[in-house]
Amino acid sequence: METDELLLNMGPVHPATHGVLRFKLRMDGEIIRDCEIVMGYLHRGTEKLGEMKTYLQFIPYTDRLDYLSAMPNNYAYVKAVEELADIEVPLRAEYIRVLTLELNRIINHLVFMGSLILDLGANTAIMWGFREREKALQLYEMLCGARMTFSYMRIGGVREDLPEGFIPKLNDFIKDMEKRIVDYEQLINGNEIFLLRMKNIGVINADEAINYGMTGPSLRGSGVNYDIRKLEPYSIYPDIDFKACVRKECDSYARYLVRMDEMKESLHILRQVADTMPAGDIITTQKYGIAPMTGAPSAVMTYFPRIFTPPVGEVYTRTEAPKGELGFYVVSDGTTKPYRVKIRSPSFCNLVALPKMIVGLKIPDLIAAFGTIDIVLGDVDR
Amino acid sequence: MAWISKNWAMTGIMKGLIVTLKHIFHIGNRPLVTVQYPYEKMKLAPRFRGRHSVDQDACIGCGICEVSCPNGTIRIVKYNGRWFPEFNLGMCLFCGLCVDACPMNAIKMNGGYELANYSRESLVYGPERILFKKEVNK
Amino acid sequence: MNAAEELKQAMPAAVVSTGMLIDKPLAIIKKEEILKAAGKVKEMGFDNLSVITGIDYRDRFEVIYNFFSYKKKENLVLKVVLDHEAPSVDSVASIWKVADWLERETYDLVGIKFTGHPNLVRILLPDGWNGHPLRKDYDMETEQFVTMGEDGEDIVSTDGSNLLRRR
Amino acid sequence: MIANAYELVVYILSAIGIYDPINGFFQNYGMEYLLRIIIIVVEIVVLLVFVLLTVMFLSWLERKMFAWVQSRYGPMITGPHGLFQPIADGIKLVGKEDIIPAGADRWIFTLAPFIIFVPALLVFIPLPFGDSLIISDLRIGLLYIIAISALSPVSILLAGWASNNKYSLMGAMRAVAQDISYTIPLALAAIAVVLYVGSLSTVDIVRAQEGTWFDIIPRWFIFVQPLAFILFLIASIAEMGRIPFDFQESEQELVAGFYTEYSGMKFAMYFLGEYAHMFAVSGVIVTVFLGGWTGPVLPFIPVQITSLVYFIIKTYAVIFFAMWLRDTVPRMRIDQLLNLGWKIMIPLALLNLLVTSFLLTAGVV
Repeated sequence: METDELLLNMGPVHPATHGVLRFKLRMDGEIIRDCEIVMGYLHRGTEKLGEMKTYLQFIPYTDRLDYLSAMPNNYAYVKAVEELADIEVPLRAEYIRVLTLELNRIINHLVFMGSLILDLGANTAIMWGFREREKALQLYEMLCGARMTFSYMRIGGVREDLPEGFIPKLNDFIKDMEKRIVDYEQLINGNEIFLLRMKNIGVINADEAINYGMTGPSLRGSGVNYDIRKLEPYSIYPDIDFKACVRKECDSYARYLVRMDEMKESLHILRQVADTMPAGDIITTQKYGIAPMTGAPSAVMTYFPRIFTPPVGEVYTRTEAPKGELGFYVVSDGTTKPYRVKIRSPSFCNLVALPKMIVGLKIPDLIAAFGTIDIVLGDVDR
Repeated sequence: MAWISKNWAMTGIMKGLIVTLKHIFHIGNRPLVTVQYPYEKMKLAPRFRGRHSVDQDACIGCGICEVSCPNGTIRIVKYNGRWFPEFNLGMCLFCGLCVDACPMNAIKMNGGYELANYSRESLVYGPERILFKKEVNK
Repeated sequence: MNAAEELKQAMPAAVVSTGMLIDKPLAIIKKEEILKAAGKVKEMGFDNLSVITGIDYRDRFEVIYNFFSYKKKENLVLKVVLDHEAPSVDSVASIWKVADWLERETYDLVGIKFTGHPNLVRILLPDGWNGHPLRKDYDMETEQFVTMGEDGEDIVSTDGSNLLRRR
Repeated sequence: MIANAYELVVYILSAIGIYDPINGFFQNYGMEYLLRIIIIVVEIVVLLVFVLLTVMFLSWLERKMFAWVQSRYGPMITGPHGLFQPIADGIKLVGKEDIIPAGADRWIFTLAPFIIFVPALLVFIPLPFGDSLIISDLRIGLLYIIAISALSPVSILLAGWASNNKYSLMGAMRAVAQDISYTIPLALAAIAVVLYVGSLSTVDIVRAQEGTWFDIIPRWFIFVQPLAFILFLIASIAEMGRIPFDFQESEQELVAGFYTEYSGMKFAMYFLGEYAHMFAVSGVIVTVFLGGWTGPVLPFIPVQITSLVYFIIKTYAVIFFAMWLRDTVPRMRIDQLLNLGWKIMIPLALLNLLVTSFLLTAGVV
């Protein structure tokens, strides 16, 4: 009997593609023979915008890259500029930064968990994830006034100091979250159907994963003991006790478990940071005339010079964003605007490995493997 | 048989069923958390970055906010013989850079978040809609 | 001795000069030798190609490769300088799979040709887009309209005539 | 002895003394069959109204339970606790534009949603809602139920084929594969009970479950045939097409499966059909394994009313379980589902059948 390959177009509008991504699948019945990824539907030219805006004005645009974890994006960009201009950041500002970064890691992984389980067909976990996320977002709302697009980091520090009653509320959140993680694990981890769907699906071994440019939790799920926070410690991470969560199984389930472990690890970091929060400035006073505006009637205490010109040079910094290695390559030509901003987004590079993972599997496996890579289309298309 | 016992012991599903049952009957601090939005609203944090408002007495119309805005949201217009900013909220990123940049601390962002409207023109908030007068403590 | 100098010792013909990029060793490579140098870099243990950046300096193009080694925990930056007229450089996609997409992206946005790349087509922008946006001489004034054709291909026009308009 | 609902109506009419005059009136014109037809039509209308109300209530209950599990309120605005939400939804769906895709086979596309409602309703005919509350006590009732519920994939296949959409077709093919693999264990599990009872009639099956052991344990077949019950339950949930076995829709993979292209009233028909089928299948589970209408007999209340209440309580318990399961587990993969059906459930059902028939022949039970 003569058979024909089925060309199936998954996306750009499809419930499981987390946005506007398109898979061109060549299928043999339900088995995927070849997968081509078409993207760019959300391309907004962020890198070109970076050349048009001043260093400070670009911060709100970094929020819109990976809109689920805006704070690490803010931080990665700000860190690149600080390294370029050699700015010292006060200790309290670094503590607040790490606090917000780790809180954002929890938020990101909650959404990851929810959307992964939703993609597998169980509808409960996503609402539980969003329930806890809402509490974290309220913390952010208290801190910086926005719930998703924070633009809270400033070059040399942070925008505002911790509000009154923030630390007790954070402690409540940590306590609550610990109980909820137990709920998630009871619902998901041992569930036989979940294991059937996740184990030995989307296997990629360590060497291949590195070669395909995977980073972050997806790579740690393949057994590479690596974490930029450990390897190239930045901010106050050297002083904090935490471990990189690694799993050796290389499959979708391992990638899921790594993220669940990371949530617990982030809670651990949050507790340490909240306990040892030092007093001091929240934005640097040393260079470029950056000074806190004393006696200002407004709650907004920071003041940044309108003309900020870092020296000529170029820098590449990498940070450990929730989705993987987030790097900013910033080139300065000595004017108020960056000459070139290159964003190395984790989602884009993790997605390279997807066709390798799923060839020979079925559509449901594509969705399971795709869910565990954890991408955001704003980050892929930039 | 080993495969069956390994994969179909159903213990994991039982655990999940118990957790969901606890949620159905709200056992052990698992309350309903959503609010009936249009009828019931959540309390906003005091720092919430919503619609702008400009202190009528403090604003000097210097235009620094216009320069600092990354998206070209702000335009300085003449109103009642003085210069005030006009916000095109359709383009606003709600980043708060104008608030930071204002030398007189005249711009505030708080409150209003229900900004949906039927036309793009009505999203342009001129001085007549954003000015407020600060109450002076006697 | 850092990795860049090691590379210079191993391949003196390929490396033009070495230096530092803030805290990362930097080696400027001759454009013809990049594939060989990349192979050597891979042998030296730099298994992760972090990012490929293309920069338009108006008189020249630079392509910058950031490497990281999971074994030695070291960074290395390679830089290739290309002339502005017809920028092209050998592809390293045969060594690092991730370079496939990174080079496509650089081609798409900066317009640098990677010879030997298996599938060098636009990745973020639609096929048929005019110009490469991250070049400094990119025409920012002309608006380009994209619609989807009968078979799902992208149709780009500058006058918007292919847009579906209802009267 | 009242056998079915028709006789029950006749009995009630006679008891209040109006049956004979009416019957005489029709006999004068030589049309006694007309009265029979009228009574049956009334029965069917009552059944239809009951099913529609049940479907509405079920869709409300499903949403409510879903919401409670997820720490939400669910529908709250229309009516007390959103009880009239299904009516609002129905009005909305009827008011929507009815879209027929350009490449679709118009006739089949229009016909398919109506076909799905037919088997879901036909299943109710031999389903005993209570003592003598049955439309018709067929002697092959159980076989009839299994045969009729196997018709629903025909409609799904028609819908999937006529939509001229790859996702719809894949959903339809999955539904057919699933139904074929799961009707067999369903039937085999039911045959074990039939062997035990010696009759295919649903009423006989329920009657065989009356009484108790040691005055405490009801003589339900779930205790006699636990393995058959589990197989029947899993196969029924697969037949209902609900999570973890909802491959015909599988929203995250196939967008909406076979009804991707449907909108408006036709979509609502699938919705109604799904819930009616769910109620019917739960009723069958209750009838075959959970003792049907049987329960403690209360004084002063007619047995018809108590039995109806018992039946509905038990059916809702099964539906509750199905909804509860839906809130908890993810979807399986289609090949895993077929593996489960062919490699585990059918051999187990055959084994169960073998042991049962051996025990029955040996006279142990």
